[in-house]
Amino acid sequence: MDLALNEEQEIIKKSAQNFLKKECPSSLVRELEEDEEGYSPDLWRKMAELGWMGLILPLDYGGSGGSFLDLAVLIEEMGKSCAPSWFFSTIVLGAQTIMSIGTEEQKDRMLSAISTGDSIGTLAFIEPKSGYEIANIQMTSKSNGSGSYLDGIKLFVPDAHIADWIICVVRGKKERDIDPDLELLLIDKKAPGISITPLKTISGDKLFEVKFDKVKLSPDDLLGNKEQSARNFETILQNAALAKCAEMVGGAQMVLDMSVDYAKQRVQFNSPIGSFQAIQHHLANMLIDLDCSRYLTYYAAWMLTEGIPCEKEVAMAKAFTSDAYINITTLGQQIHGGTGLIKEHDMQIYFRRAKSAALSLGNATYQRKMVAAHMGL
Amino acid sequence: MDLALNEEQEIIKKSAQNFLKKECPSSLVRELEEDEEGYSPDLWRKMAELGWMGLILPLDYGGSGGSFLDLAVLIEEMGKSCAPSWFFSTIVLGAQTIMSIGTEEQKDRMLSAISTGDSIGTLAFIEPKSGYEIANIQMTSKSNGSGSYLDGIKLFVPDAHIADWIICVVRGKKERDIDPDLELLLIDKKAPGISITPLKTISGDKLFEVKFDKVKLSPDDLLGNKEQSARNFETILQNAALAKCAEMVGGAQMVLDMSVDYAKQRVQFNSPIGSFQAIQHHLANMLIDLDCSRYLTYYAAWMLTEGIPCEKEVAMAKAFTSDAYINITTLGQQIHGGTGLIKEHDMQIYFRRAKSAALSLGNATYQRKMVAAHMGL
Amino acid sequence: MDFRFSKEEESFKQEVRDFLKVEVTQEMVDEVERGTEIGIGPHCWELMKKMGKRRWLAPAFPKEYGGLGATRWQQFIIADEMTYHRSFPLHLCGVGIVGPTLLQYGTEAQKKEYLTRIAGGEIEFALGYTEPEAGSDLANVQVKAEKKGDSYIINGQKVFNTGCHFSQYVWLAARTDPNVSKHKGISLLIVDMKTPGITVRPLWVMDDDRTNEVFYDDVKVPIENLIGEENKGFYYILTALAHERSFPVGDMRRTFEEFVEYIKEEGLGKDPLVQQSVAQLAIELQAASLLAYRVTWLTDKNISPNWEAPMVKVFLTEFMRRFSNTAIEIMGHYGLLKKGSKWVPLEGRIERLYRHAARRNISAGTSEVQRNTIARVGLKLPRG
Amino acid sequence: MDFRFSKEEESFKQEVRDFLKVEVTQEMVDEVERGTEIGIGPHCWELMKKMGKRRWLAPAFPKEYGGLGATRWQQFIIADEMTYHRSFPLHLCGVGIVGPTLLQYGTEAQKKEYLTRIAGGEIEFALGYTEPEAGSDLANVQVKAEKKGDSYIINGQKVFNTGCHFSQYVWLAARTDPNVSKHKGISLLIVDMKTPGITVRPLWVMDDDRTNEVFYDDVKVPIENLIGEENKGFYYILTALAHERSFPVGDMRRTFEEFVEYIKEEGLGKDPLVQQSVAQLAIELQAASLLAYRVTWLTDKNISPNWEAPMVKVFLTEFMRRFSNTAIEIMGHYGLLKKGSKWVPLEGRIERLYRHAARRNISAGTSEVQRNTIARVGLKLPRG
Repeated sequence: MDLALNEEQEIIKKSAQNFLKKECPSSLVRELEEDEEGYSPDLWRKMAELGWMGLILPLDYGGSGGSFLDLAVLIEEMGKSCAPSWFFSTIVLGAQTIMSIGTEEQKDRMLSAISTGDSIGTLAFIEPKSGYEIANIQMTSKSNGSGSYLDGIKLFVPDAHIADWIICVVRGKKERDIDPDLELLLIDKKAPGISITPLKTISGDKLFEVKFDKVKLSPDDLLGNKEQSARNFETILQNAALAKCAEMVGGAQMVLDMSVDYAKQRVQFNSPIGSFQAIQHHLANMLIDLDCSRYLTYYAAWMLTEGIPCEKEVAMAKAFTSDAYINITTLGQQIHGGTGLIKEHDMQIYFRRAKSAALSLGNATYQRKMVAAHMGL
Repeated sequence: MDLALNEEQEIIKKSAQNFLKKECPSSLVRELEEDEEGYSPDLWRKMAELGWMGLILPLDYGGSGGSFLDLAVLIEEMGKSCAPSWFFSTIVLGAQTIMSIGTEEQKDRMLSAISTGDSIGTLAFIEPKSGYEIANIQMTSKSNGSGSYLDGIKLFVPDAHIADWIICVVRGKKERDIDPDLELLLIDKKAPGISITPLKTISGDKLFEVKFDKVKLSPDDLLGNKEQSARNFETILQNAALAKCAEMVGGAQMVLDMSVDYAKQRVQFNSPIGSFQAIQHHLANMLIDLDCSRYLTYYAAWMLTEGIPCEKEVAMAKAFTSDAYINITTLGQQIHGGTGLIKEHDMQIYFRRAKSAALSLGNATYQRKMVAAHMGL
Repeated sequence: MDFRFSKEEESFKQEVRDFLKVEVTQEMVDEVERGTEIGIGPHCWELMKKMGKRRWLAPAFPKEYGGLGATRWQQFIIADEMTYHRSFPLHLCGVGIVGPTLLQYGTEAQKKEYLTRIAGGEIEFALGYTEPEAGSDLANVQVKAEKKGDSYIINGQKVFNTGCHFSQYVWLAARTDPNVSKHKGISLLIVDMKTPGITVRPLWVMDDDRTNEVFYDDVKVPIENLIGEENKGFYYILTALAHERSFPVGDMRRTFEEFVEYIKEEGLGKDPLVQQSVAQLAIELQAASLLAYRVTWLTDKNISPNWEAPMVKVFLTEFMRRFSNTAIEIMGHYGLLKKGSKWVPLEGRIERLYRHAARRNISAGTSEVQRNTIARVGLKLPRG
Repeated sequence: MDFRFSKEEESFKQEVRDFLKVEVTQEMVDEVERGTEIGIGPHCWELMKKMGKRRWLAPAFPKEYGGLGATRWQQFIIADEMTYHRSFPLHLCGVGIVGPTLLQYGTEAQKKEYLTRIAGGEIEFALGYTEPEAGSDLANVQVKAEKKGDSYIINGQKVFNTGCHFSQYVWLAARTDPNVSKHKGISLLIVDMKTPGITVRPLWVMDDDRTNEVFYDDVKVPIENLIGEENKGFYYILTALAHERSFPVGDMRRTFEEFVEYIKEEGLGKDPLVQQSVAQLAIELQAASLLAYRVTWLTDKNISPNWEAPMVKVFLTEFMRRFSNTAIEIMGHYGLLKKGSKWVPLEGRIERLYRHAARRNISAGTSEVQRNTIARVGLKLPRG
């Protein structure tokens, strides 16, 4: 057994750390959050130049064929510095889906442009009445005299404003004996009939309502062949949930580091507050929560990398880490006292984002249901 | 508003305290627990002489017509000293049921003897497959040529070994449009066909399997008239759950008192451990849990006394107090360290009994379901 | 034991409710819900004046100073109803802290000058206690007040002095004697916010509220603005804290009711997991109410709730945290939406509560400090 | 990163498993599950000897002393499989503490006298640290060892010295110098339990285990039984603690598996509330395993897991508490039944665990002490 990162992963980690420290300071995070657009083409281009977009893309498409563990290491660092979500939308939600179920033609068409940073995309999935249950997806393509079209609303679509394309998950037409019967459509964001409305969230994430108003579909829009798309989509979402765990572990690590520093420096009643047992126990609890989250996440990421079935382990990681990140940021906030509540301070950024991340891609309750199902309950 | 006990209640409290301190020291509690029989006729007689059996019985039957609040005050004191469960079985489960649904004839026959301490009884309700759900009761009286009889097993029946009579809850014969359709039978424990087997439990409570083997029934055995029995039984159980809350509040108070004393006396690292913040915060959390339990319990007991419908409030009290008592005894044990683990110490008696009390008469999960139902969820 | 309000109290409650039904408008609620972003806005000043007329603003003040000489239960009823109707932005420092302290220690002139105006809803005070190095350790005040002639000259920096951008006065703790132990050299002063030399810099809080850094640069305060005796300020502060201990749960009750309605409408209440969580919250809210009753009951009997009030503080603010955390999980992604966003449920109140609760567990004494007090005062445990 | 055992380790694991399948009988498990009530009973002594023959009892000892010179992973595998098969009653003090300390600080004569017998399953040591006034504050040892001629004379009282009723020797911490600071005057001695003047009085624990009070009345111990240098005992104790840090989770894994089977059989697993609780426990158990792997991984790399091991200790023992608490709620009244009772499920293991877990959160360092260590060592926070 070996619980350490390998050499390449250490390099990814180090270089991401250095890059983000310089190019993505918290001042930029704050600025992007407050800006409605919230997009820095410059930062995006630099990330692409470092090869981040291509990290897990196959060599054939200009990628470097990295593993899921490599990706997790990079995303953990992004989580540490609250890097913007474009990478997650385009790569974790978008490119992974295309890699997993796209046809050769679609991969050819999409992946090279993604790996150079020239193409940005996202995934649209949740509907007004669906919650996070795939089975509740109602939107479906319709036909009239002049062909197929799409009508309806998708919610909480990340980064739709800068996306060039949107993978839209719709219900199939019950032609097949698959439950749930899903189709994934790869739609050009410029297609007539698409309109987006920004949603304001606790985390400052750029989430959107995407409205499809008689958006014409061509047969090419169907991502992959039908059999694959339905079977793989749940796995794609769970992989994304695991990537979210890595992001949360990074954020939690940063919160713990900040809190320890603060507890050592802040003096009240003539002692650093870090010498008070209540604060020490808060910090010990944070470290326990963090380490459990980290190893549950690494373990599942390693299994995924090795091709070992790990649906249960991914669900375990996401359930635990979601709760842990809430606990860690809550205690971090408590330790920082008034100082950490002020918008000028970084602590509150993590506090708000934790709630959003914990809920994203299946909250703890949802994931525990998954675990129970995999246990045969 | 007035949150204090009234004068009579203060007297009940004080006299119970004095009596139990003298007559029911923890040495006796321990002795009765370890003894298979676990019964002290002497203690029972003295309790009767003090008028405890008759406290809530009507004046007509030699009782003193006290309120549920009066009863709660007495039971809280009994909880403090871990007094044996006979009182609870005979009065809270037995006499209350008879008072609530018995016919005049049955009241005449039973209550006076109960109030003088000359009659001991219990209630049999749970079955092997029923859990704590009334709706799952399967046992029912059957008929053959020579009349009705009862066959089957009841479990977790308290104090069946010393009971003169058992109120046995069975399913009715669907003659009526009531759900669940229940009949309560008042059965002489000496009736041929009844056999009992002791069960060993965490708390040392005297619980039994009671087996009914073709036990003959006469029409007189039916407690009350049928309409009443079904309607009132759920309420009777919930009232008993509230009495259990009072018992838990008493126990929790004692655990807190013991823990505070110990924390002040026990010196480690040259300081009383009660000066360490971790211990202080444990104790503060215990006090918060205790006070919430106490006022939720008093509030519901007051409503019951005033005749204000309080099904929801009783369920609230039992749900909260059950969890709180577990938390309080867990922390109490932790504060006492190794000392409190030893059988010679009283701490561990409360720890074991808390788990049993929390589960009795509807655990926290069950009661929260009740609360939700009363909220219209 | 009796958990009922008396007939008189019930009818007083109805009177307050009827008043609020008429007076509380949507605009006022909007203003209130922006919290200390604006503090007391125009609609609130108007309501305060109307309440002042009815002597409900500072009901505990004696009648001669615009109060009602009200009982603790009447005060509780007003506060509870006001918060339930979302008609109050914050705790009023003039009513809750300045008034009682002046009544006990103020000069006749001070009482005349301030009390009636406070009770009439004309003026408000900001609390001027906290400093960068004096948070939980309140006695560590560094801001100096040097006596020169008939003035004190104030210099130094305060932080998290929330009311300073909308109050007419600040109730300032300043060090008047640097040569004694730190609890013994602090004095309380009333400072007019218009005095030259005061700079107020906004600090924006995570929950979109505003607080302030306040810089004092040779600020001249007349010596008649000293409260009570010089160097006894810390003692007065502690005494005032004992006055400031009513914890109405009206606002949480209201928000919880609305949340329960929401989950019923959305059909979420059938889920057994939701039922468990929501029932647990209902129980805790009930417990918080009962603990709050106890505090009022004790103060009504002239018993100082020295540890019972901290218990309400910590239990209620931690309830806020659990409530908002659980409610957002139940509402799913919608729960993350902020007020003003398309698709936002319940006007974003619960989303905001999640951010606000973090603050409430810190301000006015952290949960850790409250637990210390419960342990040391309530259980008489020794100091470390 | 690689979470797999190597091929060699896998086959070693299989070997251990095959051995246990043959050797572990129901009688042995019954004996083991009576815990320290009997300690090492006849079946256990037999198994220990058989393991000793295979050099698996003290696998870390060098080959010359009956060990295997095994890797940390091999040691982990043995411990994990043994506990999974319920074939071990307790942590062996001879193997875990005495052996490593003697190897590092013992004289040649001591090594020869004890190590091979320990590794062969012939003798066991009881830990003799705790005293009435020395619990968490271990350095506060009062039992005296006075040097007289070629002996130490021991006087005083120990408590919670669990192994003393079934071990041949006690590994005693005693004060040899009362005139220096308390950490600096303690020595470690090997005391033969047969020495005159030792009185062992049983203390029965809530979980039906046994521990002891031990009274030393002019007990004469040869000076050659001193470990290392006089007055360095506290230092050796701390070093030995660092050896004693393998946390197999095999027993919890086994009991949890059986519990999950039970709820499936009883049809309880369809309840969404049960699903949530049981899934959460499964996740925590997984986390505990991973934290335990980390400790082994670190020690395998010769890194002392100074705070990582305390983390496993506190997480695992608190898991025991949550597991037994939740499982009993799920099992309902049946969960309250004790082993031997009619109707008892799972042989009462979970009921006993509820009582046992309380102890496990206290013995070998309370959860509070573990958190102190995590904070002070792991996060380098200052002492209070």
